[in-house]
Amino acid sequence: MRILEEGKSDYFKVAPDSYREFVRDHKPHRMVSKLITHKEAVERFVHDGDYLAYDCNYFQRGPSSLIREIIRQRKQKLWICGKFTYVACALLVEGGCADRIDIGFIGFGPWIARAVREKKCTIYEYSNAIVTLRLKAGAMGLPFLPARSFGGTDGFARSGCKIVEDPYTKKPVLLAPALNPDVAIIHVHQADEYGNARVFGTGIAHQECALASRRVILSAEEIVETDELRRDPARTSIPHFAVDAVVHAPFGAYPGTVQGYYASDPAGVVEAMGAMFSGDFREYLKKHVHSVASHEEYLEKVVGAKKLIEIRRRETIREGYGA
Amino acid sequence: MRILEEGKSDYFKVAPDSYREFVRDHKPHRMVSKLITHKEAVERFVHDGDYLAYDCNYFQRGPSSLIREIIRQRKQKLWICGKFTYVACALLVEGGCADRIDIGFIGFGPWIARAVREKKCTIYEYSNAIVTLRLKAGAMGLPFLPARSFGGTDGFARSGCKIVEDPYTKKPVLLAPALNPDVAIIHVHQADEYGNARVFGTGIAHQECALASRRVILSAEEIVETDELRRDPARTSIPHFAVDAVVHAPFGAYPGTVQGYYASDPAGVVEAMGAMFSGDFREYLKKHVHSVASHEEYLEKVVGAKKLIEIRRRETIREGYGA
Amino acid sequence: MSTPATHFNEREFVICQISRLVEDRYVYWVGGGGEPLSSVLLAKRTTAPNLQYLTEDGVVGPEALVPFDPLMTMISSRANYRALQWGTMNYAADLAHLGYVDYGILATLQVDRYGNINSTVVGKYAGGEGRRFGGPGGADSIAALAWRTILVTDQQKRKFVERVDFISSPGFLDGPGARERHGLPPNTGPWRVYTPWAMYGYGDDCQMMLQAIAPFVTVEQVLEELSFRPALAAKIEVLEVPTEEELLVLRSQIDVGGQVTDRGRWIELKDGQYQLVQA
Amino acid sequence: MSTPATHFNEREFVICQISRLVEDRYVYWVGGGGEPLSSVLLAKRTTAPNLQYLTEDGVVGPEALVPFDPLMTMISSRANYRALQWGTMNYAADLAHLGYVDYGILATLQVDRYGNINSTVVGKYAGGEGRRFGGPGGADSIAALAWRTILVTDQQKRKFVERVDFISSPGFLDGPGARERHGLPPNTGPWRVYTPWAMYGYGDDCQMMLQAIAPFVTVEQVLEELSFRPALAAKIEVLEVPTEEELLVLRSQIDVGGQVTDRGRWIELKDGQYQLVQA
Repeated sequence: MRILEEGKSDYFKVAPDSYREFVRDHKPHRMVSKLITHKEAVERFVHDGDYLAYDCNYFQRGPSSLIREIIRQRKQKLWICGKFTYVACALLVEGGCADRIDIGFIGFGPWIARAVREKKCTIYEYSNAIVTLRLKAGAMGLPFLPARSFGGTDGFARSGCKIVEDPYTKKPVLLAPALNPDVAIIHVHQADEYGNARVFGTGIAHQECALASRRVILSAEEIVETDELRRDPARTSIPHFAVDAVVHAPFGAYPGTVQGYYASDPAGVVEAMGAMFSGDFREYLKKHVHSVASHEEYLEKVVGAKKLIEIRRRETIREGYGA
Repeated sequence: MRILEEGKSDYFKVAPDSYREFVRDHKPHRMVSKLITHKEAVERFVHDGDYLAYDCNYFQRGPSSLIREIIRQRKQKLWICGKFTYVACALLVEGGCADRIDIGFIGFGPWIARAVREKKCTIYEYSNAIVTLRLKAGAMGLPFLPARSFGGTDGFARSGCKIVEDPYTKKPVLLAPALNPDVAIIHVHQADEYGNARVFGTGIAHQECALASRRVILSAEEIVETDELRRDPARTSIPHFAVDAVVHAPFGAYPGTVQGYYASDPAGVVEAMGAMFSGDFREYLKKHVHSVASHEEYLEKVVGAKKLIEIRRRETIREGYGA
Repeated sequence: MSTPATHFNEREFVICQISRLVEDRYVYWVGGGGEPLSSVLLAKRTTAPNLQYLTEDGVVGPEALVPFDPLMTMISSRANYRALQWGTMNYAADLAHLGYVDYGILATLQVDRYGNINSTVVGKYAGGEGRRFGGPGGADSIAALAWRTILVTDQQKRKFVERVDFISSPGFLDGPGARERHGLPPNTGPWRVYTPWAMYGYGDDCQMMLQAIAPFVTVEQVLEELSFRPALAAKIEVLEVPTEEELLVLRSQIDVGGQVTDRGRWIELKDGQYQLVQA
Repeated sequence: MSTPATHFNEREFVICQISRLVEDRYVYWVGGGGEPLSSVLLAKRTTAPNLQYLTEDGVVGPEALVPFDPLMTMISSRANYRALQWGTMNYAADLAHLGYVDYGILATLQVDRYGNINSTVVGKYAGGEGRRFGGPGGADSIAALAWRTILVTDQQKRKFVERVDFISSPGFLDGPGARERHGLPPNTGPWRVYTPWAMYGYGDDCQMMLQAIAPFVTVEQVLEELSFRPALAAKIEVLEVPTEEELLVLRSQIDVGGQVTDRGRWIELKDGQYQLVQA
């Protein structure tokens, strides 16, 4: 099985054996309550220098309240998994938290070229599908997975992927290195206090993200009884033993949507996109992150009850989003 | 990426490119009705010499009525995917239909040694997990998937697996060749006439089996409206475009159970296991297969309404087995 | 039921072109929104009611409720309404690997003679000097794995270049056999490129060929807006304008807020001729 | 709450031994049924109520309703009742690959000095001459991927052999480092072997060591029933007999029909000594 081509970039180290040991020694195999605040969860489980994965994005069932908390706590030197993203990467880089991005898709604008030019940020090139496949490899405990895309691109040369001769067909096939993030933040519809969680509707890679990551923080719209989850075990997307912290975060995806629960806030979306396209996040971060001490205060003072009621009203579809 | 060790057995050819072409040219991309009888489905879609995969087994939500129909039609020279199996392989070999088995686990007894000794049957050695992983590779359109089991066993030497040097960790890692069966038979709780189908509860590899196989016959306990499926799209386990035939098969898993719908028939299970352990299937096949012309006649004359009512009554759990 | 329209814009023109390619019997993979999704939604409401499409978040065959909120083309209840199946991104990639995606439809920033797609950087990559864009996103897998890729872009010299500044998603790379050498499945690749002014196909040499133009431009005008000279088909066809019926559906049901179509110049029928309205 | 029983059989004895190893805080993967599942179900009803186990069909943490119908230990509603999560076989394998399976518990047909497991053929493989069994089933992945594997078998000479006739599932293969050389994850492997008469562990040389015996047999009797001589621990412990409380749960809740335990010889307390009842 010859290596035919290799990407030349640095990539987050592939280490399934050490991940297995981490799982054995540090994952909470026992059912213990993990219900804590945003503040405590980010303090305890997000460390400077971590590789951070978030599932979905700031506008679509993403862990927006946890992203704001990470910026609020001024975490630093994060390496982020920038797939399927409009503004999350921009906020984390401009908020001073992240200096490396594996790119699938990110919302652009002048901020990104500036960050690269000023050497505030290093970019590694992938695609949404390849980054997500890397998480899948990480979630299967494997060092790599094959794929039949991404070869031949200029991104390939700036990635950690390789093309090898498939020992079965003798044809070239791409290998994507596994990704086991230090920490993942994932927003879910429902979780129990132990971290058994349900995501309704389509998604990017919530299960892969949880199983692949050393530390996992869930933010949940609703905290439900374990017995409620046991009534319909096929709905459980994430098992408790993958999870370190459960944060109750109603409207945690604001200004984004949580399918079946509330719509996005178009004004809030436009405000964030505007900051990104102008390349100036100072006002946005001040208002939406630093002006308040917590998600609860943010909902109370910045968003307001009227808006919350409005976005809930504007989500008029329930089918498929309840157990 | 050096090849360190290779299994020396023949294995079903790995050909993702030709599978892709088959999908393009022969899979029913359009929504068309596929509701036909057991007889027609097996006549049209199971060919002598095929590689056949069945999901689950003769006792546990398996396509038992389709297995009986295959034997009834005296299909020949099938190569079967013998994972997680008590009697299905035995019935297919002793029924004269199969002459090759990839083994994960099969119910044994004198029949198997005799079949091998008499050269009626060739065995290829895998494990349940490796055979199922091979289906997963086939369902992902890839030539192989890595795994960290099976190496070092005597089965490995009699398989199509290889051990290579992982180009990332430089450690040995096993590769399992993809499996794209010619035909799959899968029993599901619910399907619409197009083949969109729901399986409730745990399973072996129904989705992988459907996506990996060139031709797919579903047998379904219930035929439901497409609109019913659209109410809860997360419950759809198999999409219509993978499916060639839908057979309405109430009690299709008899004498086995369909979780949430009916219990197994212990007497029926013992009768089949008894035939297997005695190594004499003549009576069993005569009574359960050849004495009747169809599944409907089988339920009417051999099983009987009283038994059907009894096994339905004995399944007293519903939670999780309805949408 | 087919009345040629007399007043429409460039964006509407191109959406209607692509919509007409879309048939009931195929499975499509559509990019994040914009013209590709509008084309498919239009076809589903006009010529191809049973058409099914996939999106990157693993939704199979939805009966989408339009209009969507801004950016809410995936992982949202209206976009994913009453689907046949809901999955995830890796599931969508599996289906694409398997060959279920007959057509991928992609809006692109920059394209070259071989159909290679740039959505990463215009200008120099190193040191962040060029103008940076979002990266391949889901386009890389569509371009690699769909049997036929349909590209949509604007007819502008800076968008049609001899060689893209960065191959984000693969076209034919540098010619016949190159895709296969880099691990992509055979018999795949760019099939059509649509702009509001023209339609291109590909010859056996994997190079772009002008096949048709809009009735409101000339071949010369089109060629002016490429920075390389494509092959020319033996006969350059003229594309048919949108019908009133298509435009009615597009404007009243699909792009009510004008999020997709409210760009580009207007065309009108004047003196028996379709003409670009001068701004 | 702990009264030593005075009358029990070999099968009950071994189930109670394993059950006591099982703690609340770990995740287990259990073989298809028999002693392994009975041990776990017993622990869950006695010492470890919050214990969670996985099975091959991807069920996570069920509150199984016992008894089961014959063979209905997986993909059945009673076995999978009120689980935390339902998955599939590949999902179970993923969790095992990830290192979530602290203990795998396996009943085996034949085992050797290095803990290699044979469930394929006793006798000659070629030509179908040996006696053929079912193959590794799910045991191969448990033996490869669980951190610690607990084996259960009978104390019979033909079951404890110098080298198994066929390695269906890996023990330590042929000694230190062999598992890793064949692609298995490090620091895994056989941990205990239990029979109704004895318990074995493994030394650094990866070879079986007799560590404890049942109170109704002698070391000599045990060694008679191996076809190789294992290492002996410096001090051979004596295993504690089942308690009345364990037996009550086992007999009245778990194995009511005697499907698992209705084999093997009986033991009784007689003249202050536990003794095998002569048949």
